Amino acid sequence: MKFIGFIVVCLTGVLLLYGTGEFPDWGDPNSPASVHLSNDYIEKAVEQTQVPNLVTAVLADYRGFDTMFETAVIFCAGLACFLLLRDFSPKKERFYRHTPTGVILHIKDSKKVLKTGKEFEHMAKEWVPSDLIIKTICRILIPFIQIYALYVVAHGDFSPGGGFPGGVIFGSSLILLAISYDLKTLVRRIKEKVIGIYAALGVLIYVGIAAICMPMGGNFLDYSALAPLVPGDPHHVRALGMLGVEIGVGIAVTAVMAIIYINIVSEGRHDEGL
Amino acid sequence: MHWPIDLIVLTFVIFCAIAAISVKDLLGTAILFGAYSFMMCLLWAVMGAVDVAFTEASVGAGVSTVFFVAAVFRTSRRTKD
Amino acid sequence: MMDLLPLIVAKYNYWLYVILMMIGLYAMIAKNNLIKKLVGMNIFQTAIILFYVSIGYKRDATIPIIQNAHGGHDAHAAVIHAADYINPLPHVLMLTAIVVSVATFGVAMALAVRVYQRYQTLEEDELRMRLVDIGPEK
Amino acid sequence: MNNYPALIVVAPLLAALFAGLAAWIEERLSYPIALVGLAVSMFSAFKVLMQVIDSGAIQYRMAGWAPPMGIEYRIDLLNAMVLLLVSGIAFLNLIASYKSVDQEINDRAGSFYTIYLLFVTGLLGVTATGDLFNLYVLIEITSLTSYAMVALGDRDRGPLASLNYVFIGVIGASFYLLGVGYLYMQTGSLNMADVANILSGIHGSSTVLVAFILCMIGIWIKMALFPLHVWLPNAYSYSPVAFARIVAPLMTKVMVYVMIRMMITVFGREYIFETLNLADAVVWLATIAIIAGAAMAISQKNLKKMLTYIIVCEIGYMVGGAWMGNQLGMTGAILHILNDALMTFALFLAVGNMVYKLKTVDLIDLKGLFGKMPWTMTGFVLAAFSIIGVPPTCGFFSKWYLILGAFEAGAYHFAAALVISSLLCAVLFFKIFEISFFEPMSKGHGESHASVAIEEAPVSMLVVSGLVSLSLIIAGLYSGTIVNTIILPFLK
Repeated sequence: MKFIGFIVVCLTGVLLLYGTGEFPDWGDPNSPASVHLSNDYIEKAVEQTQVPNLVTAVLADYRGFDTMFETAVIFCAGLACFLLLRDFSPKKERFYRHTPTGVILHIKDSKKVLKTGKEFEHMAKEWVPSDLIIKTICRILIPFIQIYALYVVAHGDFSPGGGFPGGVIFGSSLILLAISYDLKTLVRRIKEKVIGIYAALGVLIYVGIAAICMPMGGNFLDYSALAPLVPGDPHHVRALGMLGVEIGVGIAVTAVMAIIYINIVSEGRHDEGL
Repeated sequence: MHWPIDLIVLTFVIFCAIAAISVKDLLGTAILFGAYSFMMCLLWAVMGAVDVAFTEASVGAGVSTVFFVAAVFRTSRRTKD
Repeated sequence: MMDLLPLIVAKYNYWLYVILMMIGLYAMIAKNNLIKKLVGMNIFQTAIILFYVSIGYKRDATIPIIQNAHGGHDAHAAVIHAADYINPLPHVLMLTAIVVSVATFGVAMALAVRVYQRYQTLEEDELRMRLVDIGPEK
Repeated sequence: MNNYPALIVVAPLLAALFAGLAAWIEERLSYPIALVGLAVSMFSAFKVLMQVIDSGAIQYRMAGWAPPMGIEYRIDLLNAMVLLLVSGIAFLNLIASYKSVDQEINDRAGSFYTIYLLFVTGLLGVTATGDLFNLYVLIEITSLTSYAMVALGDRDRGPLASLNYVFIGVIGASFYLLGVGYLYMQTGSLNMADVANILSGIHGSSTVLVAFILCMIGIWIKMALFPLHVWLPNAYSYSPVAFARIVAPLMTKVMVYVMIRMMITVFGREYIFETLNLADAVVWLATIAIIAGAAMAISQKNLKKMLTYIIVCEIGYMVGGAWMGNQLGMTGAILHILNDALMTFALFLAVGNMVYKLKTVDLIDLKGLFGKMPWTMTGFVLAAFSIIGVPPTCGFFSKWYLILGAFEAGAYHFAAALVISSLLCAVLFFKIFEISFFEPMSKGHGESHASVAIEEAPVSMLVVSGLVSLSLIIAGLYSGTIVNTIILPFLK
């Protein structure tokens, strides 16, 4: 297998190198790629969309249709992870700690459930004493990470960023919560159902904004048709439309990152993780 | 143009890639893979693709690595090659 | 020798992307561990992204964010020269590609966890032996 | 404003999202939502087809931007036909799926329908789009959904088969993406028509050649042409029946469509058949694929697996026809997309009915099935005749065009392979008929041999199965009309 692999890889490499022979030089301003379409985008985008970050303008407007499906891909990944791993059956053995005494109970019967609350506390199998420093620092850090994520989403029109990185950052703040405390804390705070609904809702915001343009008399995704619905300067309607879809992307991505992480780390049981 | 910087980072990228697939511990692979992604994102930032670099920094070096570690936690660190 | 240097400077980026891609492809085909294969897959995909980003690069140009356009209205006045800004289109495409690759990566990790749950191993040769142990399929 | 082209793709996507929401709130709602979404999509596809037949290709600008800058849908006769085919099959299969999803994936039906709709969205988008990169994103949607579904089917082998499918699928999609990158390097555009325009000036370029090879390898991996087919049999036979029924007839055919689209619209027949000299080699490859597919099919002991190898064989027909380099071959290939999708769908519907009752479909389990499930078996026989190529059914006509095309191009080996594989299919299906008709029911079911109780699948599944089997004959009888109104005007 290794030998065959090596041969295949070498063949592919030779083929690709052969193709680079006629490439224009790296960074050549006159290469076809830098001349044909990109000039149009660079020169017209600000005027047409009022968004100075060209990448966002192209991403959410000119090629917004791609981005819609990209969000659908993400949603699909979340759903796939849920379908593949989610396991609703209760785990066979469980550990509880009696809070006042610190005695640890190991229950092997899957039917017996202790009521957790003041007296008993659920415990992960590979439980480690919680670290005060890590917990405190993460507790301070998480709000700032989240604010930053919101900024990245909202300011995507003007600076690098946008719905996707913003959503990922927000999602990683949730993951940080799960790592620094434990998975139960995250799952208790944000119910699985809520995450699932948000994942679908985020994509729905995108597709919904795009679809409303059709009854308003425009093509699919044509934000300019939304002008009667939006208060303020009608020139900015495209920028506002983009902001709307970016928020949708952000919500969907946040939720999906949380879904994937929770399902992988707990093997779909949502009880204990890293 | 900063082609020396570019070249150095590229060398690092290739080094990290080879190390990531040849190290005999999957947790090590995870970390090297994160380093690889980060170097890659540096490279893209040098090339002016700030949005791509930003996304890669949060995805490749961030969330992907976390997924990776989570999966290794639930499977095993052992690898034969 | 003096002719070679400009050629290398002009093309080395493309060659290095080919090398990275070969590394990734080799790992996907020849490695025995499934997670290693996944790493190979990701290296393969990032190499392609590197290739696209290289296409977009333009000498003496800056990042594709139009300067002095924050005000909005007076932006029309300033003339925008296309040669000053890097081509944004490959960046857009690659944002999408990164998203697709992380989605695939997540699903693949979930699958790897499932495989491990069932067979307690991620090595391909051991998996093949386990499959023989299960016997013919139903 | 005419928004039907967008609705074809957007309706299932919206339905998928609502079904996804409903899965969390009220699971029973997801099925009707899915039905409505696919019905709207099918209706729009029908409208668009009529419009295209009347007044030529439709262009629809996404977000209202003119083509090279924005993404456009360009729907011509070929597109419109495949769109109607995909949405129709998806809709019919959804009707048939209600019971089998209940049986197989009872607790997560809502999520199943969501994935199903996303898969259909992907297929429809791949078919409708006129943009090279958009095609890649949509291919990824179809792949990602299939990865999930394959892993859901067989508990033991599904995840592993799916993981191998992921590796191969990613290689295929990435090769395609690289090919698009090489094309973009040389042309600076991603719109198919625009790229074709620019390409006609730079046919000699080595970069274009590499781009072409990469795109083709990528698409071939996705469509499972013979040496690259290894992922298909496992992936399709391990997925849940409700999904296998749609992925088997549609996925590969849509990829064949993509290949034909790349050949005709993007690179152009001139480039492929005059500048490049690869056509003969590819026809040989297709010949080998046909023989190998048929030979592997005949050695299988499981009905599902056997049918998947028949798909591999049929891919060979279409690839060979498309690369024949003449009008007849291309006509045959396009007609075979339609016919093969219908035949495979009919076969898998019948298999689905069997699985619903029998659980396993090894050939030994089929003993006495004619007595037990007469209607299912009638549908199966019709579909089998069509695959073999018995005259009134549609399979005959496309094979006829393919053979004529092969003779015109002088590719006698391809014609011979076609005939041989038809014979092999005949042997294989008659073996099944023999087992299921003449051999008595296996013991252990606690029934006497004298009176075999008829135990049919639910009515919804039977009706769909019957309809599709009948459509095989109707499509056969109207082949001439289809060729004259859709395929020949398209190829002009």
